[in-house]
Amino acid sequence: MNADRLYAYVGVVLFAMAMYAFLTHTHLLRRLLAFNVMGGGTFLILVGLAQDGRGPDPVPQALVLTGIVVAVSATALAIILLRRWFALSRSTALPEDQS
Amino acid sequence: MDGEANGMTISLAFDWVLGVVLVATAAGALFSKTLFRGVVLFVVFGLLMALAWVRLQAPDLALAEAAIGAGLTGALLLDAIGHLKSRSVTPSHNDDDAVKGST
Amino acid sequence: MTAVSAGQLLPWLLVAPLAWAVIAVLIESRRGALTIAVHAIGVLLHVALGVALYTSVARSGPAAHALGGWSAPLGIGLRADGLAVTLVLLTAVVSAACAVYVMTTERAAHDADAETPRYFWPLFWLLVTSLNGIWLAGDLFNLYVGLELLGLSAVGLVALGGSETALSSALRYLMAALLGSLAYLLGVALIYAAYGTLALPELAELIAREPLTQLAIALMTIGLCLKTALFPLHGWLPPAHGVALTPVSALLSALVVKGSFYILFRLWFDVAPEAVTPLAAQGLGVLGAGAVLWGGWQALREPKLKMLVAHSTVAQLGYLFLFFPLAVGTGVSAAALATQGMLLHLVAHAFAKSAMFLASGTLIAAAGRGGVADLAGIGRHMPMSLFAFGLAGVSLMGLPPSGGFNAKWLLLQSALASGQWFWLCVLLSGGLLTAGYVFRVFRESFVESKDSQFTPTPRGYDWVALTLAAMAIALGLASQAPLSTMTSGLRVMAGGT
Amino acid sequence: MRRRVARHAVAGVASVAVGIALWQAIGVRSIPTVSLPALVREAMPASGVSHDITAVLLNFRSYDTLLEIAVLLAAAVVALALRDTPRERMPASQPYLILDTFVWRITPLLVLVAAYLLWAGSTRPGGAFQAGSVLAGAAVLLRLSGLAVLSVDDRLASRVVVVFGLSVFLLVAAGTLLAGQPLLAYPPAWAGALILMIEAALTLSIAVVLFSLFDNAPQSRPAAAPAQRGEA
Repeated sequence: MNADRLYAYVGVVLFAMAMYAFLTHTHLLRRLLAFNVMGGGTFLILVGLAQDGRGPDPVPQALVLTGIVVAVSATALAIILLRRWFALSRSTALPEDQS
Repeated sequence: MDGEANGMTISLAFDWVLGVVLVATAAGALFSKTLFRGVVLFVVFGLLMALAWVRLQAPDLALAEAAIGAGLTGALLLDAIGHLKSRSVTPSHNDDDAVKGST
Repeated sequence: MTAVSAGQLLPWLLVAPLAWAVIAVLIESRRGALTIAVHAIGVLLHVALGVALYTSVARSGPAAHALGGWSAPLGIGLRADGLAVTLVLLTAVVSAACAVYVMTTERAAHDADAETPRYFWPLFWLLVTSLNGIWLAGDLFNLYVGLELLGLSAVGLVALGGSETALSSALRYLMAALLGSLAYLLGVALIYAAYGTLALPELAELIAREPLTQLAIALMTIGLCLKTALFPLHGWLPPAHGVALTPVSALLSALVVKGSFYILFRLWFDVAPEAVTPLAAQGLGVLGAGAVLWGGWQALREPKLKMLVAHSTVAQLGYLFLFFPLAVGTGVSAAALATQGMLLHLVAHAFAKSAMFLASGTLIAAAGRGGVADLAGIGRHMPMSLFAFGLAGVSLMGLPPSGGFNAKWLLLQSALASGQWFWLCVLLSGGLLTAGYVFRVFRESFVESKDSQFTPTPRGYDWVALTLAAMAIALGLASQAPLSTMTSGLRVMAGGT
Repeated sequence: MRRRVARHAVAGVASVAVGIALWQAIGVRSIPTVSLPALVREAMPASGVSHDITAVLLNFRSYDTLLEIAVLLAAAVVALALRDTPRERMPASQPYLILDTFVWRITPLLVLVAAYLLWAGSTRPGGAFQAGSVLAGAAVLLRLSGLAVLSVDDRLASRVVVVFGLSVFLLVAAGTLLAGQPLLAYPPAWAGALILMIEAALTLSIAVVLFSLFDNAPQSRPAAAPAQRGEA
């Protein structure tokens, strides 16, 4: 197995694990963490599989750079909404997830 | 020839170790007892990801991951934890989600 | 004026709304006449561009534009076929109507307490940019960025309401949107790994029926269904669409959910018809049927007016998914009929639902409260709004003459042509449920009530809603021209999947 | 409780299924016939830069980047819209004293690093995003040490800086269209200069927007009444 392929498999494990966390956690910050790890897994799959021992491929690398900026924008937006929601409701989980 | 093959094996071994550590750190970040620990582990995870990008011959991504993935996202999350914790009125229930959050 | 080709026109549909987003940020602190004038110019320009592109493509066929001068797969292509330009025009018209509704509020804001929230306009223009970007996209990853822009600006618009429910709805919406885009992006990663390109026209040539491709399509399908709020992944939609400001609800239900559906359609029928299976199509059809019935049932029992309309969106989106089992693995004529029916439904629902949301918002503004029961006695005071609501309802129920009727008729014909009569039951019971919740609103409105007080609302509100509702009806009288434009050149029309 | 179990079961099945499906599918795929890296190499001389990723981001696929900046703007706008009103806004948080001296030493260094990254982008790893985020990181550190170096608020000046990068990008885009070229098709002779100009403008806006996303996060506390919320 080459290194690229190895990291693609790591990406698969990260994605599946973080997906489980995303679906089961109720604390919204934890779900955001899970979203970011899922994103990391996806990026590893994207670059790792595309290169797969054939040397660096600038296109998926550029795509991931775009993806990282999009992910941080989404995370920041979510945190802003969460903090505003918390100020109004004293809660860090969605209403249906509060025990 | 022999040395080159040795180098390959060593670097692949390094990749294996990094891969396992990445998964372990991510698991820690996702399922840690306290959220604070989770976020700290997430920052570590971001730095390890930067290392993985170096190994994938993607130095641009390593830089971006370290600065944005680990740095800024980490700062955003840590700041949010501080905020949610210090202002919380029902502490046991809301901020430290040991009960609700982890499985 | 020299003739501008459609290809040269294409990028302006992205540059213009994006430029107005920038302008909107810059003039945000100003209120009143200046804001209205600047955005009115933007809206007019956008509609003019949409009309010009539509007529040009309808007359002389599809157009393309190689961004940066680099042809795909190295660069990103924009492409405009009949379907894409119809949706561009639809976006221009519906968003213009919503913009006029907002401007009416802003003009009336001097004496009323209703005021457009700050930073509405930048998000509005970003939303329009992303929609145009999606309709015209020719590249899988570019569609991902477009989806994210669409999702984040839509979530932002929901959150602008600022209330506790607005924020929880926005957060729930954001979580669903993020999960959906990640599933889509993972699919993109797999496709790139297998084919080495992201350009849609190229992929259409290359894609084969192999496991990795099918997994990619499956992941993208799930992600897009989540974003389109297909039953049972629809939980985020009613609160988000129900709680948003009225013109935002109209935009979300009429256009935003169609964005992800459009990508799904392109994926299944333009890009990867070789990789999809009739079984999966039947599955989507069953979920669509579930949406029609469940959404209709929820709307029937919903106490709040705007939530009722939002549940109705869940049901109406279900009809779109009935298209899949009618078009995959069936004959040419059934597939063609289903395509026409689905596309007509998409457009008719956009008009009818935006009209219905705007009319509902006006009714709520007049009644001062949002419950269906609070409408008691409103029939006398707000005949125009109710009329618009009713016209929109006619199209949603599928009564003639309306775009909704023609669309459902075509779907029904397709079900008969392919011998799948059971979809008929779904179509019919969906229509009955729709009739049920529309008449419920009417029944309440005409209850005599002495003590209810109604605030007068600006006339402009009613005109906007009526215009949109009239378009949904007019689509029933003149379906042929838009249908032939929309379906020209689509692979599915020639059968073969 | 039953809902909780069901949720975990569904999530477990779904993620294991996705994981296994991916694991299996990766192993049996075919090798692509199209090679984008080769096409990139071929087109590099005409791109105006010599670093391939910068060429992809700001030339070959510049439209993606344009939309990405729009995504960033959307987040910044929501942050401005939901920002605390001056009345809600609390005085800057307690400075972390240990950070203080450290930050003072490191800030100029970070600014230099950012400048280097921006300049390096055209020939080697680096570019607007890395430079912008390093700058934003420096501002965040200053903010954490209690220094409000800048505040991205409703003032016109703030809003101008927020949209500056996108505006320059859009002006270049409109310019190419008005010259009868495809969107963002730079004349080869100017490509390098135009890309550097766009990148410089983007760096500034990216830094300010990323910092604003941090700084504008609402600080207002929940209403003071210690109401008992659903502890049962």
